[in-house]
Formats: sequence, C-alpha cells, structure tokens
Amino acid sequence: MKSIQKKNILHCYVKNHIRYLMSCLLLFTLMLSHSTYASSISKTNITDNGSKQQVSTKQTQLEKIIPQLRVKNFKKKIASIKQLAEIDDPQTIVILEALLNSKLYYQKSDKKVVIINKKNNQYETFSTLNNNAIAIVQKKTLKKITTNNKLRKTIRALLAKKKILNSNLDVRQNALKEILTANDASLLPVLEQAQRQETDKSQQDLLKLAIALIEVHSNNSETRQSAVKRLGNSLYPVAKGKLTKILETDEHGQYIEQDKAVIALAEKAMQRISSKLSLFGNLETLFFGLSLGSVLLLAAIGLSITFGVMGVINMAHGELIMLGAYTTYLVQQLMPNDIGLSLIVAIPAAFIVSGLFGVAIERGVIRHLYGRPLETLLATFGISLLLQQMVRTLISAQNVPVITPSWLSGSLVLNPAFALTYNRIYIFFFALFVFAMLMLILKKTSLGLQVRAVAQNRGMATAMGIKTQWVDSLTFGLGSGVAGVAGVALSQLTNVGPNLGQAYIIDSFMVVVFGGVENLWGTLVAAMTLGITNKFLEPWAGAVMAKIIVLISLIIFIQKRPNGLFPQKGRASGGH
Amino acid sequence: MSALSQVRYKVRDALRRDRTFNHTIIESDAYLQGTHSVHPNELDVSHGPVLYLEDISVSFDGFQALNNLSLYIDDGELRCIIGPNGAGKTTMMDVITGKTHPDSGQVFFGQTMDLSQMAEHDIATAGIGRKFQKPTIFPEHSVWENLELAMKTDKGVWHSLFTVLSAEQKDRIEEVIEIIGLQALYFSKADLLSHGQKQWLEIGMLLMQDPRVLLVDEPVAGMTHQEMDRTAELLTSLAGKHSVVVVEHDMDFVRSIANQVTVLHEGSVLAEGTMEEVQNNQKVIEVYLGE
Amino acid sequence: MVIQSLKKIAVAAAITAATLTTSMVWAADTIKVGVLHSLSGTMAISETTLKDTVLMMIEEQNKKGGLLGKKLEAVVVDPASNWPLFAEKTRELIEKEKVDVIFGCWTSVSRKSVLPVIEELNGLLFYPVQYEGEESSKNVFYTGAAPNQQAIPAVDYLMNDLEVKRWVLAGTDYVYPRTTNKILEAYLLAKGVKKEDIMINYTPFGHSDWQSIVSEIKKFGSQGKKTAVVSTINGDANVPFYKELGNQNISSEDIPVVAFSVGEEELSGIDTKPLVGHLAAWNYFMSVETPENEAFIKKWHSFIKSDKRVTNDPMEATYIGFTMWAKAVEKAKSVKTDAVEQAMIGMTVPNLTGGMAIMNKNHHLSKPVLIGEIQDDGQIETVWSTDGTVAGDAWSDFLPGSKDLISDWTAPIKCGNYNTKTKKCLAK
Amino acid sequence: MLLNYLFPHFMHEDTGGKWLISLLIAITLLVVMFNFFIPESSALHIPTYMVTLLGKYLCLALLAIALDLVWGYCGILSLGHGAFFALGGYAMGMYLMRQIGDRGVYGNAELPDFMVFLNWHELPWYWQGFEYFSFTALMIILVPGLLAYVFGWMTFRSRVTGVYLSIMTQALTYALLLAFFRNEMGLGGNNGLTDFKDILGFSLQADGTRIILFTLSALALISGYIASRFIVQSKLGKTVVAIRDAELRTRFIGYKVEDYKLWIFVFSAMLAGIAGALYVPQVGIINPGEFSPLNSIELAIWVAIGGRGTLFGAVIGALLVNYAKTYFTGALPEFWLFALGTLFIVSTLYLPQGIVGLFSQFTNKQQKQSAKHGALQEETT
Repeated sequence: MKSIQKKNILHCYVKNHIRYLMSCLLLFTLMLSHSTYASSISKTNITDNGSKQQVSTKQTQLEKIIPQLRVKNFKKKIASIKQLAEIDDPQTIVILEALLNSKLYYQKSDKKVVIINKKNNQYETFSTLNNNAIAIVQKKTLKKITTNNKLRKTIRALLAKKKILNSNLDVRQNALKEILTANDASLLPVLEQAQRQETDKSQQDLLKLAIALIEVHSNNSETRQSAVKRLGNSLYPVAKGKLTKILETDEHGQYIEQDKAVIALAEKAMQRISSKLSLFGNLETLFFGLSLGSVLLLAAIGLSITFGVMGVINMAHGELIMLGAYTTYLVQQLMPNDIGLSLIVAIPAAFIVSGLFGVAIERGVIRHLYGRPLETLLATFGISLLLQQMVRTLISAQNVPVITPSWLSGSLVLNPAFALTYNRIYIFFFALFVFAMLMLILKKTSLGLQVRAVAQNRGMATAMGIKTQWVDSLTFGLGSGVAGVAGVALSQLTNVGPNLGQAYIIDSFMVVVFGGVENLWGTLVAAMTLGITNKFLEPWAGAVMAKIIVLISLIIFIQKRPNGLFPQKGRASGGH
Repeated sequence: MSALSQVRYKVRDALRRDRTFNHTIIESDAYLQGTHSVHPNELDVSHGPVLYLEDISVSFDGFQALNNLSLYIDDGELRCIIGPNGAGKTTMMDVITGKTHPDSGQVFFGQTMDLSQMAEHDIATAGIGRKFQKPTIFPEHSVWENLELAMKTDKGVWHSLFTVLSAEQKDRIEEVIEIIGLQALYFSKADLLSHGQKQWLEIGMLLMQDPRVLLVDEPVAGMTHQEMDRTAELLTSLAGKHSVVVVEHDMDFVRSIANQVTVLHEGSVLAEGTMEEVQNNQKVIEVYLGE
Repeated sequence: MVIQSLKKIAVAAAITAATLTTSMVWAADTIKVGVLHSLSGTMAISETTLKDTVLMMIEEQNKKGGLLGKKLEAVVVDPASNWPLFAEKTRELIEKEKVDVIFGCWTSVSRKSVLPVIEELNGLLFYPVQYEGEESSKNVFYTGAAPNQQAIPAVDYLMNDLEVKRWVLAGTDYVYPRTTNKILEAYLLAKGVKKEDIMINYTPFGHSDWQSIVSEIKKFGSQGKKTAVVSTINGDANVPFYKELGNQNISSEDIPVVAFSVGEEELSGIDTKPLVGHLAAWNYFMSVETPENEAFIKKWHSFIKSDKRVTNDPMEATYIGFTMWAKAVEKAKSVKTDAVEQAMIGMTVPNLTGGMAIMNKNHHLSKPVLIGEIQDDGQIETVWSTDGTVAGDAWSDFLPGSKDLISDWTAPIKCGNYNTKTKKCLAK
Repeated sequence: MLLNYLFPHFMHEDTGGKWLISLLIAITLLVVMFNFFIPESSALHIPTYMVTLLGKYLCLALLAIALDLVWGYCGILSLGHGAFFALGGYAMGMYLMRQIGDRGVYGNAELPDFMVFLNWHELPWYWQGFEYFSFTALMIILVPGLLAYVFGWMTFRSRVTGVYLSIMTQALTYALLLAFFRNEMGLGGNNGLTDFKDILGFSLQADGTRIILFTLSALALISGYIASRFIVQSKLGKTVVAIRDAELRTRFIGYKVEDYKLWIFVFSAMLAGIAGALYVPQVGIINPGEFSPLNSIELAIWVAIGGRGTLFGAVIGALLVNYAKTYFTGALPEFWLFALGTLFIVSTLYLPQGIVGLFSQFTNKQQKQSAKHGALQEETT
C-alpha cells in the first residue's frame, strides 16, 4: 500500500516555495496581505472517511466492475467509474487514483486489470483488490487503460467528494476547488458540515462560495438573494461565471431570469467583482510587463557591456545566449535526477562556456577589428552563422528538451484573480541579481576599474600600464558569459534550439540603444520601459501591433535623444 | 528689444526645426521685413563690432563652461584669445559657430544676425569660418578638391550635382594654393600631408570660404618656427579685410601678431587689452602662476 | 590595345558561359528524386526529418531493386527556409538536375512559391504536411491533411465528447491558421455557437511571451461555460504557450487545447509535463499499435541510427506519398509526369495506422482521423478516431468563395477548381 | 584607351567600371544568344533557368550598388536597405497580382485569391491604381523614396550617426517585417504575393519574357552603375565623401549636411526599389521575408566582400556571394552555412578593402609613391 500511496507532494512543494520566496522581500509583503498559503495548517480533527468495514461484499462488487474499465468507449467507462465510486471502500480511491495517474493497466495475456509502478524500464504490478505485489513484468505485456480529459475530470470530482472532510488542509482545499463547478445540490449537507468544522479562513471563504453557488439555484427567493450577494464577495472565476449566467439575456435583450430582486443584486455583485478584477488585471499587466522587461534585460545586459563599453557590435550575441541554453540542456543530461540542482549548476557552467566562446571570438576575430565597429558587425554575423550551424550539426537541428524543475512551475496565488507565475518571478529577481553583480564587478573590482578606464581612454589606459588587450578579452568574456547566463533563464521560458538567439538579437540592440550606451542603469530602465509599454499596448493593439508601435516609437525617440535615455555625460561628446 | 522682434525670434525658432525648407524662412523674413531697416540676412556692421557676445552662459551637466561671457570683436580686427585649459575658449567658438547653443545670453553677427538661432552651415555661409584645434581636412580628397569643396559658391545639393568649375574658380583655387604654399601637392591625397601642411590646408579652406570673420583655434600647433612666422604673416595680412580671432597657447606667437588680447578664465573675460597690459595685469598673473 | 581588350572580354565571357553550362545533363541511367526540404534556417527543425525519411524510403526501394530496373538517386538541396529560394531550387532540380519527382516543402508559403514553377515545368511534387486546403494543382499530390481531415473532426470531438461551448481559436498569423480558423468559425456558427463565444487571436511566428494572451484565455474561459482552445499555433511558439498555460494553473481538464501543429517530433524537443492531457489531431500517431507501424518505426530507428528518434504524421504522409509514387511509376511503366499523375489516382497504400489510404481524384488522400492526448513521455495516445477514412477536401464547404468548387483530375473534368454551379473550370 | 571613347567623360578614371560594364554587356549578349540561337541539345545552350538566375543576381547587384552609395560613399551603413528593395518588389507584385485578373483559382476578377478566401469584399484603397503599369512604375520609385525621405529627414536632422543609425534602420525594416506579416495589411501576409501570370501582356512563363527581363535587369544595372558613377564623380559625390570623412568640417564650410545625406539616401532607396521591382517577376514571389533584417545584413556583407566605396566592388561582391550560395546550397546542403560564415569572417579580417582592394593594393602603392613625388609630373602629362 505504501509504495503506491502518493506522498503528499503538494505540501512539500508549497513549503519549498515559501522557503525560496522568503528572500524575495518585496513579494513577501504582498503575500502577507493576501496570504492564502501562509496560513497555518489546520489542526482540527476531521474524521477520516475510510474507517474499517467488512469487505467481502464490496470485494465482489469491485471484482465485477473493475474489468468493465477496459472498455474502449469513454461514455461507458465513465458510467463504470461512477458505479465504482459509489462502493464505499478505500480501495476505490486507490483504483481511481491509479487510473487518474495512468497507472492502471491490464495484462494482455489474461486481461486482468492491475496497478503498476514503474521501476527503471520494467513495470511492477499490484493487485487492484488488495495492493499486493504481483510480479515484475515487461512493458510490452501490459496495455494501459486509457483515460481522456473528461474521464479524468469526472474522477477528480468523484474523488473530491470523498475528500471534502479530509484532515489535510491542502487535500480539502483542492477537493473543494474541484467541486466548485459541480453544481450538485446533494453536496450541500457535507459542505455545511465542513463549514461548521473548518477553522482555516481561506477554506471557510471557499466553503461559503461553494454553498452560495448551490444556493443560487434554491427555490427560495431570499436564499437566492443572499447567495447572490455572497457571490459578489468572491474573486473566484466561478462566481463571476455564475453571475454572468444569471444575467444572461435572450435574443430580445430580456433577462431570462425572472426574479427582479435577484437581477438587481446580481448586477451589483457583478460591478463589485468587475471593478476588483480590473484593478488586479492592471496589476497583472504590470507584472507581465516587468517580466518581459526582465527577459529583455537579461538578453541585453551582456550586449550593453560588449557594445556599450567596448563599442563592439556583436551580432553573435544571440548565439552566445543560445549556447548558454544548450549548456543548461547538457548539464541536465549529465544529472538527470537532480533537475533543480542542474539548473543552479548550469548558471556558472553557462557563464564559463559562453564566456570562453566570447574570449575566443575576441582573440580570434574582434581583436583585429578595433576601431571599425561596423566591420565587427559583419564578422560577428559570420560567427553567428557558424555557431548556429555548429549546434545543428553537433547536437541536432531539432529543439532540445530542457526540463523545468517543479519549483519553477505553477504560480504564486495571491488571490483567485491575481497570481504570479513562479518562473517569471524567479527570472525577474534573477535578472536583477545579474544586474547587481555586474554593477558590483564594474564599480568595485579592479577589473571593473580597468574596464572603465579602457572604455574612456584607451591610449591613456595603456600608458598607465593597463594591459588593454587583456582587459578587452576579459570584458568581452564577461559580456558573453552574462549572455550565457541569460540563456539559462531563457531555457525556462522558451524553446532551446538553433534559432533561439535570432529571436532576441534585435530586441537586445533596441534596449541598449534606447537606454543609452555605456550605461547599465539605462539598460535596466530601457528594458523595463519597453517591457511594460509592450504589455500595456498588447491587450488593445494585439501582440504584433504592440511591437510595431514600440519599434516606431523607439525610432522617433532616438531622433529626439540620439544618445538614448541616459546619454554619456561630458562636454566632449560630439567630437573635436 | 521690441516685442515684435521677440515674436520674430519665436517664429524663427519654430521654423528652425524645419531647416530643410529654406523658403519658409525667407517668406517669413519678407513678411517681417517692414519692421527693420536692414535685411536680416545681410551683415550690418554700422556700429563697429562684427561679433557681439553678451552675457553668454553655457553649462554641461553642472560644469559651467561659459559664465556670463561678454566679448565684442570689431570689424577687421585681429584678436588673440588666451587662457588656461578649461577657460572656455573652444566652447566660445562653438557658441559662435552654432555647434553649442548658449543657455542664456545673445550672440550676434553684426547688428542683425542672431547666431544662436542659426544652423552651423548658415553661419558658415553668412561669413564665419572656423579652423579647428586639430587640423580637420578631408583625408580622401586631394588638396585641390579640399579647396574646391570649401569654395564660396552655391552649396545646395542640386547645384553640386551638375556644377563644373569655371575658369575664375580654378584661378581662385590656384591663388589660394600658392598662398598656403602647397603648389607641389595639387593632386596629393590630403591624408598624406604632414601635420603642418594639413594646418595650412585648413587655413586655405578657410580662405576659400572668403569669410568676414575667421575663428582660428591653435593655428601653429606642431609647426616649425619658419612655418609659424609665415602663419603670423598670413594672419596679420588677413586682418583689416577680415576679422580674425585667434585662440593660441604659444605666447611668443601671440605676442608677434596681436595688438588686442583677451584673457578668458573660468568662462568669463578676466582681462582685455594690449599684450603688455594683459601681462602686467595682477589677476592674470595670479591665474597663470596659481596653476 | 583595342584588340587585346576585346580578346580579354571574349575570354572572360567564354569562361563565364562555360561555368554556367557545366550543369549539363548526362545520360539518365537512374531515376532522380528531388528532396526539397530546408536544412538550415527556421524550418530546419521540422524539415530535416522529412529529408531523412525520403532518403530512407529511397534506400529501401533500391534494396528492392529500384524502379523499372533503374536505381533511384536522391538529389538533396537546401532551400534554407528562404521562400524565393524554394522556387529557384525547384527550377534547378527540374531543369538542371532533371529530377522526375520532388518530395518537399513544409510551409504554405514555400509550396505557393514552388507552385508556379512546378506547373510551368510540368514537374511532380509530393507535399506531405497538413495545410489549409484551397488549392489543387495537377502537378502536386497533397498527402497531408486538409482542414476537414484534421480541424473539423477535432472540433466535433470537443463539441460532442467534451461538451465544449466556448471556443478560442488561437493561431500564428499566416495563411494556414487564418484559413483554418475561417473554416472553423463558419462551421461553429453553423452549429449554433454564438459569435461572442468565439475568440480569435493571432500571434507572430516564434511568439514567446504568452503571458497576456494566456491570461486573456483564462478570463474568457471563466464565464461558466466549458471552454477549449483550438490551436493552429506554429511549431516553435507552442512550447512557451503550453508552459504559460501550465504556470497560470490552467490544466488540460479546465481548458483543453487541441493542436494541429504539435506532433511527436515537436514534443521530443520539449519538457512535456505542462502539455500532458492536451489534445492533438492528426492522421497518424507513433503510439498506434499496428504491424505496419512497428515495422516502419524499426526501419526508421535503424536508418537514423538512434532509437530515441520519433516518427510523426508528416513522415507517414511522406511514406504514403513515396510508396504510392513508386507503385504508380510501376503501373505507368514510366516516370513521365502525366502518366504517373493519372496512375496515382485511385492508388491505395496501407496506412501505418491500419486501413488503406486512397488517392482521390482531387489529389488529396482519404485517411482516418485520430485525436489523441499528449502523454508525459512525449507520445500521443489515441482517444478517438473516425470509424473509416475521411476524404480530403481541396475546397472547403464552409468558405463562401469555395463552397461550389471541386477538384477532379480525371476526364472529362480535369480541373483543379471546377465550379459545380456554373459547370465551368475556373483555371485558364 | 579606346574604351574611353565608348564611355562618358566622368567614367574615364573608372577602369573597374569600364571593365565591368563591358563585361556585363558581353555576357548579356552571349547569354541571350546562347539561350536563343543554340539548340537545347547542345552543350553550349544556356537554359532559361540559368538566365532567370542570372537576372536575379543582377537585381541583387543593383541593390548592392544602392547600398554602396550610402555606405561606401556617405558612411551610412543602412541595415534596412532590404526594406526599400522589398517595397519596390511589393509595388511590382501588386501590379502583377492585378494582372492575374479572373485567372485566379476563384475566378474573381477584382480580388486576389488570398483576399477571396479570407472573405475580403473589396479591394483596399492602396491597391487602387496598381492595375496601370505607369502608375506602378511611379510607385516603385516613389514608395521607397518616400519612406527613405521621411526616415532620413528625421534621422539626419537629429544627427543620428554611425552604429545608432544602423540599428535604427534595422528597427525600421524589422517593424515593416512585422507589419507585412499581418494579414490585415491586405498584402498577403506571410505568403506574400505570388502566382503571377503575366507582365504587360507577356506571359511570365515564356522564355522570351524571361530573356527580356534578364536584359532589362542588365540594363538597369548598367544605367544604375553609370548614374551612380556620375553622382560620385560630381561635386555632390565629393561632398558626400567629405561628409563621410569629416562631417563637422563639411558643416563648417557651409554645407547643409542633412540635405546631402537625405538626397543620396533617397536616391539609393529608389535604386533599391527598382532592383526589387525587377527581382520580383523573375523569382515569382514577394513576401515579408525580404524585410528580414538578416537579409539587409547579408547585403552589407556582399558590399564589404566586394569592396566598398568602389561601386564595381559591390557588384562583384553581390554576384560572388550569391553564386556561392546557389552553388553551396546545392553541393553542400548541410555545410554551406559553415562556408558562408567563414567567408564573411575571413573577408572582413583579411580583406578590409574587399576583393577589389586585393587587386588594387599593388597599383595603389604605386600611386601613393607617385603622389609623394609631387604633382609636377601629373601637370606635364
């Protein structure tokens, strides 16, 4: 039994997140105010449904229904499942969960239905009746009992009913969310019982909503009115959905709903929800913008060093990002069992790989082209072709899979209408972190000092004993390394393939130029501005038009301020 | 200044952004002509000075390059401007030639032309020529072509496309080549000239423009003594017909040509007078010795 | 001097002329098969596999002794995902290399670019990818799915089995999604779906920032009616799209996505976790268990020397196309376009998923339609399939411009766009 | 130097150009003859396929000249010249689309096919007039010219130069790429315009038309070259070079620099537009891919490889790289990008003056020496 029973992964998963996010102070304060997760786990005693009972009759029932699960027709399968769920036996849950998780198979030889557990390349089979291990077999000898979308939804709802009173808060909560849309009046007593026992606040709210959703359909007008009022307090999409339904009109524009009082209240409730939703909608757009901005920042910041500080137009910058993403892939191939860790390892690895490529490019090509910025553009374009084709030849022309660790998927739910996706949050802070590190390197280290000296006056720097060639290589390596690090982040958002770099190169240049060359702060502000502008334009202009508008505004902006947002200071600018 | 002329400057300012359309400027000038006795595009030196700089201030990101500078250059005068590094000499030239716009103050060419409202090429066409500190010539062109390009003529695009040099124009170029002593190098690429020759070539280009005022920034840097003497000779000979403003570090050279010297310090005029007066000026001595 | 100059010019010209004409034809003791798939550029991701498939088929045919007693010879060129280059390369293949048949193209635009050339030179093209229809050329055989072989059954499945009431038609902004969505919109409206229950959204190629759109879909789907996304999003943009869906906590059970451009090949390049349970509609899945398919997969693995590589629908389409062509050549005893073209019609070849594929008069295949759910191992498992085969429709019945058109390349009509109302062939 | 009598006076110094034009004329004549008069069976017959391919190269060479004018002579590295080329191409494409008439697959006399199946009901206003060749011809020049004028007017006035300018031009063509991808533009979206039937009543499939188009391309290239040469030899050309080398100096001797830049930029854009217009009927398709910034970068590389600031270098570069591309995509389909990439790197590293520079290095040295010796000898000769 133990081997099959799913550990409560979800719980650990949430805890993990909280740990990771403690560092994100900014969001932490937000979390406190909207906390759904931070609340403590309920300690009330809610009796477990599965107390021990006599089994023999149920066994026969089970034995009768289980073979029916093999049918191909999903409608019949659903009917069997519903029958199965009615049997009051803890084993039904095991079977249903196995089916849900694609672990229910039948043996091709004798058509016997078994539960399996994958062990390396072999399958260990277990009895559906008592979970006893049966044998270890080859995959070929088994056939999976297929599920489809609808079937799984049915199973979830059936399981949820059994879990409303579960002692574990997360299980309860997920179960309740599952049945919100069920619209099943028979659930009302259980829900009310749960409401009496419940101590957790968010779960209480959810229960209220669930009850209101059922009571809306009551025959009593007052019950309905109060239910409608309560719906107006909830930000869950189902609440709004229900209200929308109440306010539905026929083809003549007349309300289908007859009860005037209900309509009036529903309209009010709808307004409340809508105004809240639009606020959160704007916050969400802002977050999207910041997130896009952080991606642009990551992509551009390396360029801002090679282009801004060294005056080298590196068209292969995108390919250095791509190399970083491929490094992530290769690191994951080396440590397939520690996906989370591999991502952390990939950061320095990508920095080194792209950095070394950068140094090689600088030593091999760019060194010979200083003072001819437009020629570096052409030569590095050649390099970008080479790198792309190299990856195609050595690895594959196809995209490669980079796995996202669990702590990077999903989202931080601040309230039902406002959730921030974890990968974006991490990437946002990661971008800021990379930015801060670069600032530190440039401002506080001797390398940084030398880099700035060379950037400002190469001749003078040489005269003062700085090995400018060495500084050039390191600077270019640094910029390229940062591009590699950006690749690690991008591998979590988008395809990793030979064309990855192409998608970012033009945007990166725009960011750097917009921000003002030789100014990392400019790059930061520019990236965020472009990201946010883009995202606020997108809803009404569409993704493509938004981008076109941003590009054209940028062209016009540069006319007004040819040196970007934060031009380099000094009276010497302009020559002579 | 009258309210009306203020309006005029506003109009000009607005139109300045449409520099491509010269005709609009001319039209508006014609419209306003009745209020002025002299056409605004003609040089009017009836009051003596050809260049007026009044209370000019310029700052770059907090650095005060020019600080209420006032300076008058008379028509036909040869004026030397000296001052320590950072005194604002080059910035002053930038203001006159339209490269830098003053934060406050007025720059006039003659009585009528407000230089702060004009573009660089208009100022150049109006008769102010400038030689840069570092010789700036067209390296890929021959000596002849360098001079040809600088020649005073219609400098519109379409005219340039079809123009052919006339005999007089050729004579003029040859004349100037002789003045600057580069006869042997007619068709050499300018890039191949020595530093001194480049300085000369640039002066030659100035002469080709036939300007009313020549602004000369460190003309003798990198020249031998002989060359320096020739330059001095040339500049003095130009004075009278042209106004010449020379910025120079070399005191000997200044002494050899100047009768009137202005000392700049921290963006404003510290002293003005003959070389002797300036040299004995207590403030000037402090500034120079204090460094 | 003058004579010398002229001599030089003459020599130079002669040299140039000579280089230009080195591409002369030699005796045809082999049957040449052109392979016109991008090996570089953006489309290389998808198309290189098809090049390998054709090479595999040629190798196998040669093991069997070739065709008409001659060996087959592959001529591979790289049109580099550059559309005008597709036209140029087609011309090169036919005029210079004298190939007898071309297998190639993936994107609609590449096919459109090749079309005038192949018609002018009377060549033969096998096009193996699902596409928007609205075309039937005498010189092209379409072995991929037409919209009625993919999109419409998928929508039927969603409507009948999953009881979907609200529809998001999301696509990349190019002709295939545009046309497919036009057809679907008309189809849905005809089925009584209200206009406000359909949301149509287009994004550029390679779109990677899906935050806003997914959020919009989420809002659209929270109106109390079962919602599904019908995705004609082009290959590359899919991964970030599904990732964003997963991250915004939209499960396949809340809002299922049915995709027409996501196959095993695309799935092998991504972390499939966020996609599990979403749907794909094709005419072939690698997971289908038939002897033919098993043999094909085995052959593929040994040819490509890796048993990690997957097979997909366009590969099956290539397989069917190639096998049919080979049979047609043998039937016609010639490789001449006109003879092969007529021999092709009515040709049958076993599908890899069971049953027979038939080449119809309109140069489209009759094939079964499968709908599958994406599994965590990157395979797609069939959850629904048509009972028999569905005949590919060159002209959609749901577009006002083409509902009266049919294509029939047999006598007496012999026309790609025959108007059944006016009884006229529109081609001139 | 008999050749001198055949050429206008401003080309007397231009040895490379004289050779180039003579060669072009010779090849054009030979190609036409070998295609027309030598039977197909002969080994010397030039297939029409080759003729069209050559025609395409010639159009690209004209485009390269256009870029060389602004980059080589005026120092403006436009990474958006592909946009002007594509606009010219689209103008021609629209004319060719209108010429299809009711021969499209839907038989709609008014609307192109892609509009029919996307349910457009009437022709958008900007398609009006393109049924007339004269109007189209005007647009081929005006549309790119106008875009160049607006963009240049803003940019040159604000004195955006160097790398910034390059990146702005890149942004311009990128924005256009995105815009033309949109199906709402009514220009065929990603598919662009294709399936052309005939031009001025001549079938595009006919060999004769192809030969004529090829000849026209050669003529356009030759006249484009001569016009460009005239410009760079004029005082305007000298001024433009002066701007490239010392912009501030040029300004301070009284030139309105932005006018000059604008003039040459617009001229160049028009030239690019003509090249695009001739390109389209020969390759048979125009789509937004032509706006891709990568195309424009590649274009710059042709010019760099040939040798910029020489005009004939641009032509050589364009022909060479494109021939190499055609050859390698056929001969080494899997590795041609390696070859191309290496070519780009090696040529920028070791041939800063391009191929032309390689040949003229020797003669240049001699010239420099003679220049040092003074001009007296020159005067006497």
